[in-house]
Amino acid sequence: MAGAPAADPSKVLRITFQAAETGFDPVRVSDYYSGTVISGIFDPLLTYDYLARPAKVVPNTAVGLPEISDQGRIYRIRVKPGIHFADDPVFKGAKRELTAADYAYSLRRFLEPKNASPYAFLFEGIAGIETPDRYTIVIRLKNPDFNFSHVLAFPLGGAVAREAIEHYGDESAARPVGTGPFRLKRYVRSSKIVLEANPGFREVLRDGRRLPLIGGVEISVMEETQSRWLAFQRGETDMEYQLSEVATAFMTADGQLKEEFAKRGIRLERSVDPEIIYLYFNMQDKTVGGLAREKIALRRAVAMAFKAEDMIRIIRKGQSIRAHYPIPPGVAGHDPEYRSSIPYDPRAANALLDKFGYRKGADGYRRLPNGDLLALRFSSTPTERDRQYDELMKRSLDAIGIRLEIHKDRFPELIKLENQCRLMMRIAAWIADYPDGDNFMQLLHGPNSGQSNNACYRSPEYDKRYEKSRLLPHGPERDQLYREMARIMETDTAWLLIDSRYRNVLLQPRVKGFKKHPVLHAEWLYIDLEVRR
Amino acid sequence: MKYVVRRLWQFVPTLLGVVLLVFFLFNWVGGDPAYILAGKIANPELIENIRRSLGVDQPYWVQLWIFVRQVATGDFGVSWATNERVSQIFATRLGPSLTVLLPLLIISTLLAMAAAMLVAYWRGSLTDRAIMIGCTVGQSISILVYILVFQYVLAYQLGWFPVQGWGGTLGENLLRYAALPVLVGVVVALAPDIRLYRSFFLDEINQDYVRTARAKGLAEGRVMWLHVLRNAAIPIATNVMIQIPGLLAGAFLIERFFSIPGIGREVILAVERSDFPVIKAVTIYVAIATMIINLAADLLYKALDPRVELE
Amino acid sequence: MSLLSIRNLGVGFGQVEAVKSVSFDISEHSTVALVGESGSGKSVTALSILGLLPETATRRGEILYGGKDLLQTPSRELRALRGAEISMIFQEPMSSLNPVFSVGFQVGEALREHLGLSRGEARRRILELFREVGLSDPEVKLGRYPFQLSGGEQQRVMIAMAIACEPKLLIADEPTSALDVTVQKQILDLIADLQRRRRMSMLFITHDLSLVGTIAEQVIVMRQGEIREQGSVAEVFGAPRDDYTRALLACRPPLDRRPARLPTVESLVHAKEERKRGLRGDETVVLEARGLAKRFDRVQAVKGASFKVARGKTLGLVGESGSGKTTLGLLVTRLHAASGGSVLLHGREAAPPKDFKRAIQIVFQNPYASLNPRFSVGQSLTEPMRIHGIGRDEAERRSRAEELLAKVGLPGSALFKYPHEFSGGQRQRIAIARALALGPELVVCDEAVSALDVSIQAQLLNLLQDLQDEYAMSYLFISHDLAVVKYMADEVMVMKDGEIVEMAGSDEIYADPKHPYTRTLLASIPR
Amino acid sequence: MSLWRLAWRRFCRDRVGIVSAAIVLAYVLLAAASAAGWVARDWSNEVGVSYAPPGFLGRDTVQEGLGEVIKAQPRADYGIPDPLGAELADIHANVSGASGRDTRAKTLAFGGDKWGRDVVQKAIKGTETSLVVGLAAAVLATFLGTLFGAAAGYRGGWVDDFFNWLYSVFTSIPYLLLVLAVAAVLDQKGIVTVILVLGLTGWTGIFRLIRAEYLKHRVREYVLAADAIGASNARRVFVHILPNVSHVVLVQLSLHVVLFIKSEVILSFLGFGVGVDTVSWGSMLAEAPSELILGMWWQIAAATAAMALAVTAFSLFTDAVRDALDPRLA
Repeated sequence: MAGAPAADPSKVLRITFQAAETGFDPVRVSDYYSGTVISGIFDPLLTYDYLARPAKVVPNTAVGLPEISDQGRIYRIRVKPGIHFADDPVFKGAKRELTAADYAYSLRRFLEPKNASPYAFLFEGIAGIETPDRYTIVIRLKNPDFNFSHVLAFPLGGAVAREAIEHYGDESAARPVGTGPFRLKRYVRSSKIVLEANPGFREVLRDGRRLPLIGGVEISVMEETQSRWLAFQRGETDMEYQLSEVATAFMTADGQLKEEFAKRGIRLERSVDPEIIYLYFNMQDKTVGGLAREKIALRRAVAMAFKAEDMIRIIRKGQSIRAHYPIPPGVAGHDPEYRSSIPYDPRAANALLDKFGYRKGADGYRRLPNGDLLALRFSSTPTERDRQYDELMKRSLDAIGIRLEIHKDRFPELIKLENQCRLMMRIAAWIADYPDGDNFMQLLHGPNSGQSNNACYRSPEYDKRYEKSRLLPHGPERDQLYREMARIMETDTAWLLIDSRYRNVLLQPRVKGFKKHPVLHAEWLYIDLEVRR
Repeated sequence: MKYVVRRLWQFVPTLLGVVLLVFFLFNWVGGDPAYILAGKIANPELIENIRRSLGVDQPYWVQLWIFVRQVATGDFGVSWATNERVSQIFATRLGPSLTVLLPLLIISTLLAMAAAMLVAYWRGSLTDRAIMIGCTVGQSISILVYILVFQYVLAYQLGWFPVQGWGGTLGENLLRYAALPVLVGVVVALAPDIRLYRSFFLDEINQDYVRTARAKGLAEGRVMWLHVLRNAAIPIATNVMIQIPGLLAGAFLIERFFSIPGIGREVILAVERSDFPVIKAVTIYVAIATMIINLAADLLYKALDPRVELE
Repeated sequence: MSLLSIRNLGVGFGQVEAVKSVSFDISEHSTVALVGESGSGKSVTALSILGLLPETATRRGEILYGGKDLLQTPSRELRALRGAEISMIFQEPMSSLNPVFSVGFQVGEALREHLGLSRGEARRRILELFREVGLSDPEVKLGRYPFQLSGGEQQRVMIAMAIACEPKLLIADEPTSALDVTVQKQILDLIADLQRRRRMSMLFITHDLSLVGTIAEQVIVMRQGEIREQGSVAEVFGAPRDDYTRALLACRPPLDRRPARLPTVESLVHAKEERKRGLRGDETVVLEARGLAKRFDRVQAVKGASFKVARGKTLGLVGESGSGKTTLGLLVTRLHAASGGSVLLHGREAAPPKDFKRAIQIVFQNPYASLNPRFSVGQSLTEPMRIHGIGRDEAERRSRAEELLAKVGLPGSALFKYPHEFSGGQRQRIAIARALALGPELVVCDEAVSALDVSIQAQLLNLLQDLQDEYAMSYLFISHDLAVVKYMADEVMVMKDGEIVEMAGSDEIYADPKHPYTRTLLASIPR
Repeated sequence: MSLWRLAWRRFCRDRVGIVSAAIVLAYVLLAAASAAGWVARDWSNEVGVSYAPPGFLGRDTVQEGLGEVIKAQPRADYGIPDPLGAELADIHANVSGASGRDTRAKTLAFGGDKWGRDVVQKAIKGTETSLVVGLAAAVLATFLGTLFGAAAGYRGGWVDDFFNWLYSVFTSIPYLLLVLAVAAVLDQKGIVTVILVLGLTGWTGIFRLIRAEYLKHRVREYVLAADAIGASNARRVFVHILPNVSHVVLVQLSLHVVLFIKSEVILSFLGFGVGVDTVSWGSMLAEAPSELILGMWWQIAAATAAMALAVTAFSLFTDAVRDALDPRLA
């Protein structure tokens, strides 16, 4: 029967996080896990269609897609009337309706300095927000941007209630009040997050049934892979996607689920994450930076010697694909035909270094052309995963006779140095905030040096094309610019693109209707569970 | 009572030292948290903004003064990473930590005492030597290996315990989820404890009063379980007490593998995130706990040993 | 009729035979004294009666009690005897009582174990016992812990425990050796009294022959695990047949006379020659103390001591443990800084520390602790010379060290040995040699012979006397043993609670003690 | 005969002690040989396939190498010239084809790690590292503990107060936090850092014991006697007392070697271990968790076995040394 709430309290989805969340105030988080929970509790104006691929923006709490005017400078959206926030003591027993003003408040919060929101950059294009009536919101942008709908579909862009934020203050992180399908029931920081279906959730139908179908989600934070894998196998969890380290335990070489698991009804959903992992060189560094030809040769040689294949085969255990293009699959602008012009070829790399005067000294390691000592410094964090990067780096550089120094520091320290353009090399990752190529191509934009441009790369050729691409909607014209930009980056060798990881989602037989979405964090709204016996 | 007051006064210089050391280590030479809080794209204004709101842009002496004031008032503000009140973090973490630690300590102490008394009684015998060498071998294997193997074999393969987890009620936690962690902890603690306690018992067994008790015609059981045990219990109790603070923060491996929301795991998390308010608070709290437990150990010592005069 | 018969008892520990075929009887209602020096096997004999030896000990022979051989008796039956029919008192009451239980509990334990008394009955009985052994305030003492009682009270508790179940035989293993002289006498009287009143038999073990006469009827003298002589006290003391017994009797410095040399076991030269003691009054003063005082936290250990030491003479210092005499010795040698008063060397106060150190040396009580165990004897003897620049080179110092060893009666080969390879007496000789190395004018002897067996003690006292005669050194001779002090000293100071209560010539003070405390002390000496 | 020789004699009578001493010696020799490059010099050579399982039968090999080199040719240059184009064309003309292939064994006698390195070679190299870490850190901690303890116990007064204060500060902070903090301070990673972290935080236990010993010994008669003959304070502290507490120092040193070898494992697990150019038992065990669940037990087995034997032998050796040096037996 349509209309009747379908959420069954006995259907509780049990999942794990491999790292602790940081909290549930949308403007204050930047980690994937907190974002996942937030997207279950709060409602953005727009969202993505669950099943459409590539990802397609659809209205969420909005009545329809935004009306875009003034050549992409003005977005006008109407909020559906009759949507209410989940009951909370802060509303003093009254029903609290969601209005355009809530969205205006919520979006402005990202830009308030005191909130120091990590995602402020997404909203920096906003020139002003107006609410001409209770249900209409008008957003004016500083520059034309045809991709702004993606920002409005950003999962952290959900509406918060001003009363709740002001009332809970610092505690907002632990007391989220939203209009989404779930609400927080029990919360033990960095250990256990229990959500239950929001009984007052607006009517969203799928196949004639009212969503959500499950009665709740129980999330356990489990840092150790062994624990997560054993727990899943013992049926203690329903869904597990953070098992790439042990993927060979349940997958055959060609990416199929092993027979023994398939027989038990366990299913495997496999997709490539919209991310790129890359080795960058600091283009302002004295040793590896700069656009002088012998510096390009040095970087090129390192890139040619980098054992990307071992990275995929051994460190990733086969759970990633080689990245050739700065925009990963599943993101608008990705070119599956594009091939990197930098091959793995240590012998050629050696020859290249010889040609440019990087001669080997008595110790078997190369010197700079001027005879000075040459040592490359690779920065990483003190984790077991990064230790594997270190080892790979060492093996790669040993093959071309370049001395390696490992610089270890905690992540925040690395980021700090990186933003001051003081690291030499690091393996970095970028996952799509929204499925558009711009989100990736901006990583090499010169003015972003010291922020997201961690290579501190400044190429007039690149920047010229990037600025041009900003004014274009997704299409062949922009794609052509992107391809040229990718080539410019390659010939300068600011980055070596390494890989994009597979996401292998293991599902217990009782989980129904799951389909991995490239952008949406939490698919909980749409899935169903068989009632446990 | 006067003694307790005087000892409490002595906490002050120690605490001051702890404050200085912690401040030196974490504020001066530690990391800058603004960068991690700033997220994926950090522009300089945002960083400055965060630094200002955290107070890390202040001169060191101002920061130190703020820290001292925090210690004095017990209000460490909010976590930089999550904005949660720090005091609440500690409060919610203590329960699970203790739920594992107390049974662990009680069981391992009782077992180790019984075993140590037996081997001490049969000192020099083959049993004694075999158990001692067994303990030495058991002690030589890293706790990491114990956890990995126990979880794999007992929980996964045999299914005797849940692989991991933590529930909402004390009973559930104690009986269901804490069982395997406690078992691992007991196994790890047992070997060194037996060795240590055996030496305590041996010290007592050779005392004159044992001979007196035997000369009185008391049965061996009574001599050992009453006269010897009561004396050996003094160093044992002290040893158990002083282990507590270390375990509070040191059980992180167990907590991580078995998903227990304890203090140790929180500490590691805070260090990884450079979440200084949490690190500082946990350090200060545990330091205070250590001092209080040491004081309690001395009072216990006094209760157990009438000879001790507390001055 | 004999209560206990020991027949050919032999006890061994590994290779060592501690007791070699010992036989004797203890008849009913009588006291047998078992006398011997340390290592004679007397305590081992006593412990084997109750089966209290460690399991590693091997036992031969028979111990017959009530028709049973105790060595063959199963431990369960033996346990029923322990404390009930045969009980025991030990030397160190402090360590022999369990420190963490109240004394009432510990005495009650025996009562409950053997007599099955209830709590209340036991309590009443304990109170009786406490009164019987002369403990004041028995109700209060009942709840006290051993450390809260004095040594004498502790030993009274031990006695109460031992007699609680009305044993037929009481074994007293050196019950008074660890106590101060004044207390010693009281305990001895108590034991003797109890034995008579309760008509127990008693095996009284001691190293001190002087105690035997007052308490025992029979005496057995042991040496090196063998019985040298046994018989009635009158027989053995009156006409000792065995050389060793004779020596033992002679080695104690007698209180009534002062032979020039003490006889020793090895050289039984009964010198009739007497030694003169006392000061003429015109001797040079080597050292003078003026109002010396020492305070430790709250305790005033020494309260203003003033005295002079004359050249070539001995100043005796007696007092019980805790009287402050050792502290005074340390103040004189400046090993402790005085909190008041001064020490003058040759009338000068500010003697350079180095000269002071050279002039005043000290010999300590415990020969096991006063030599650095990691130093060879040669190192110990040459070190002071090296520090003070005596001798041109190592060879000269070594030859001087050899001379010193010869002076104290040790062979030159001793230079290369370590302290643990010597007996207590030999170590004390080495300590004396070390003190002599700097050619001191005054040697402080702090209980220098107290830890030694009487026969060794005599040798050491003779040695000290010979050295004084040869080098005209002065001694400050500190001891709790009045007989020894009387023998050695020209002048005697008596110390009590940090104060010098009396000071006089040695003959004078023994003949006519002025201070009541001195009188008590003298009265406690067993004769 | 000195006490040392007596202790040596007693030690020789202890059969467990002799056997464990022999094992410890063997480990030390192994570590020395490894440091000298006589064994396990090629530990980092990739001789087998990734995670080569243990097996003695057959020396099957596979060719592994560059599958991708030639395939990765770009489709077009999109109009962007390569500044190195000329040189690379030249190189490609001369260096033709693949960069070569390596021959790798499918199985290794005791198994291989993820890069195909022999785990036994790694365990041997790890022995060197772990022993160096354990010994050097223990020497540092013992040195600090002894120095502080001697100063505090002998000198008393404000020196004692100061070191007691330092002691209570260090022991009030949970060991784990202290280690992490010091590890964070010394941000240079490597063996020296690990040694410093462990040594600078591990002196407290030794300090307490040595201080107590000095308190006890400074009033002993032999020390007073040394004072009486005019020995200076320094002479009394180091020449007279130190040899007499050296048994405590030695036993503590030995105990701390074991403690630090085990601590290194935990440090490695937390990412504060030795650098990538070397290997320790801790770094091997830190790789273990993900391997074990995949059924690849050989690395954890090799590291655990090497470590368990060494630590057991060291502990039993310590016990034997303690018994042999026991002053009560002298």
